[in-house]
Amino acid sequence: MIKQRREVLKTGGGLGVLGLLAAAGVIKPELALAAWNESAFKAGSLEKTLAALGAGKPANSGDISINAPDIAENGAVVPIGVSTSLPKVESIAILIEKNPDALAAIFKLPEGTEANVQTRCKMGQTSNVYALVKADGKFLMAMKEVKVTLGGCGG
Amino acid sequence: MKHSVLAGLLAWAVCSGVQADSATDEIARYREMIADGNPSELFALQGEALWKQKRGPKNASLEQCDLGLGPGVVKGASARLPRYFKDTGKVEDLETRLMTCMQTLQGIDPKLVIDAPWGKGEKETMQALVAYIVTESNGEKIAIDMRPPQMKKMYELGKMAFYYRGGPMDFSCATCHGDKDKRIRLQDLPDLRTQAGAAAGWGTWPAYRVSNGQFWTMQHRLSDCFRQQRFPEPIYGSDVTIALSVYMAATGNGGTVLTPGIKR
Amino acid sequence: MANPMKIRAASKDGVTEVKVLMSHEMETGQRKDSSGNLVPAHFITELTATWNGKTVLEAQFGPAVSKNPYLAFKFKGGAKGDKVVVSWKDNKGDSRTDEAAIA
Amino acid sequence: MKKLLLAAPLLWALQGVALANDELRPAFKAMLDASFKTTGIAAKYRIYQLDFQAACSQPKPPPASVQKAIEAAQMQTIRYPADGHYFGDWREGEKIAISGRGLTWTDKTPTDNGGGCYNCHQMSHHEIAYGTIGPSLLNYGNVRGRSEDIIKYTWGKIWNAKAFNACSNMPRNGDAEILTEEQIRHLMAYLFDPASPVNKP
Repeated sequence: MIKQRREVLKTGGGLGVLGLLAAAGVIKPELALAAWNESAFKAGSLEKTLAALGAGKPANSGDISINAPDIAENGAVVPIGVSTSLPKVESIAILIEKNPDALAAIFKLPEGTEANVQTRCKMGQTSNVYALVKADGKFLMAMKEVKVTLGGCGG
Repeated sequence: MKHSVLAGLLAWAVCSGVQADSATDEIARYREMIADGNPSELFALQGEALWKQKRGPKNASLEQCDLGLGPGVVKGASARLPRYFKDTGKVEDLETRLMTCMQTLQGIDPKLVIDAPWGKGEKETMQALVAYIVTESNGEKIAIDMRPPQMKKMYELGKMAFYYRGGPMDFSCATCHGDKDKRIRLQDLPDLRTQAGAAAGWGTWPAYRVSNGQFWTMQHRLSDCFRQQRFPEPIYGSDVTIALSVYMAATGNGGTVLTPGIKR
Repeated sequence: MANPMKIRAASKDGVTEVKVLMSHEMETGQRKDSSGNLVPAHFITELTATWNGKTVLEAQFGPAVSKNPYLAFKFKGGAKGDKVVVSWKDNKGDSRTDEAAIA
Repeated sequence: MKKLLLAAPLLWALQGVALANDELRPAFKAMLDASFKTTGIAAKYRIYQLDFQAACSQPKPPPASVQKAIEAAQMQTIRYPADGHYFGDWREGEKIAISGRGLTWTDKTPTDNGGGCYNCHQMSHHEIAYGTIGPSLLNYGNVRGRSEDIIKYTWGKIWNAKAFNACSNMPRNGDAEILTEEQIRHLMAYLFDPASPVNKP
């Protein structure tokens, strides 16, 4: 199923026109964000997702913090919070490297909304979690590993 | 040589000890992080609407249901259940009492609840009602009235069931819940023989389970214990489930009700 | 029809904190049911939150957001009694809007 | 003398428990009969006890003499590998140790039950999600050595733990047909193989 979709992705079929344009860098990702960003949510790997978001290879930033546990008791619900002291934050995205599709959620923050969001995500296995922040037109990133453990009894 | 082996052993013993502790601490942190924003609230919201909604052949609401503190009193009711009810002549837990009310007030056949799969049909109704009612006892003390002889008998039967070993794995409830400071995988096991342990166990169920996104009533919790114990399936609301509930709740008497809980 | 959300909004020192719980399966489309058939994907894709009509958050979710999603965020402003409205829609076109007064 | 004085009330207490239980026993049996049903492979007869299960169903373990008799009887059930091969593949053993599945009413007919070892035991240097109901088995082969005696003992313990401790919490993996001989060989390799993560950090 996933493999099949990846094949489709390679050949370029199955992507919305908007997504294609965004992936090709023809239009700004912000425009694609107006509707559900299918190309980014279905991009697969971390690298491809970053490309689909128009983020390229973002630099690491010590000003972004990821509030997540080192160990999650269950991968079905992993609390993940992202906050940053960077000025002019436009958006925050949460990416989980080892999930079939890395992108979990994107938040667009209007002026006046604090750069501090929390949600809960599914993680299939122990993985690096990335917070991608767009601030003042620039993409920056932070990373944290979250271990996922198996539960008691039959699991 | 011998010394180095011993030193090595000590080193791993210390290391693994530290590792286990930090893992336990991190799990505690995880639980703290998910405690705020318990999706049980979503079920409670539905339950409150269902409590007030006219349903069943008699087209009546449950607002006149007597959960033990008089008709319509929900606040604090589940902290005092199970209890002996004179009108039915039975010891009932929250769910069997609700079945009684659904039958008498609304005309809903208990079989519709008993036979429904978990989370479906009238069991879905039940789980929402339970979420609502147990939320209304949050912060109260567990206060089981053990004066009626029927309660004393149920307690003794529950205690016998607690220690009863059987099935292909020879397990009893006590196999996992009959010793202090044990855990299964990374989950702490409450020692249900003690007041503190029983209060911690009984007082935090029913709960939302993050592993499957379901709200589990106490009947569901007990049924799954028996499943993992490799026992046959207990019938919904059957006496063995009531007896075990009385044993646990009475042992935990005086502890704080923290329902609805949120669990792995 | 989708079940209601639980929204809490509280203002303190000129900042309003909003916490939202949504009732949704958030099915990934990769899980098999007991008879081995793939359960079709069903998840919230977009969410908008407004305060007195002004957008305070826009979010897009993938299926990796947990079942019965939780969301918390903060914005500057907001007085007791002001209305916070949250709307979501999912990939099947279902939607839900609920509101809460700031406490 | 002191011992006798102490023993007397203890005996009464025990009798008291036994009495209360005996009076309630018919009611208890009726309750179990009315409370359980067959679902899937978990047939209702599973609520009926074997003798040793009954003897180990009290808050306190039975007297030493009873325990000794149980252990002797259970020892007779242990089947050692006919071909003398005690070890399989530790990689397979790890999978069995991790899996806690099998024999519940939601499981199908068993051929690949889990051993559920991690529910109760620490084993590998790398798995942090282990239970503590049983003792840690970390470094098992290194610590216990690999003599014939310890190999046979370990096989027997996995096959039927009740042969060594009448009221042990550990299931009778071989005797109750939870695991196959082949699976037990894999678990043995997991415990003893120097390359297994149980022994190799």
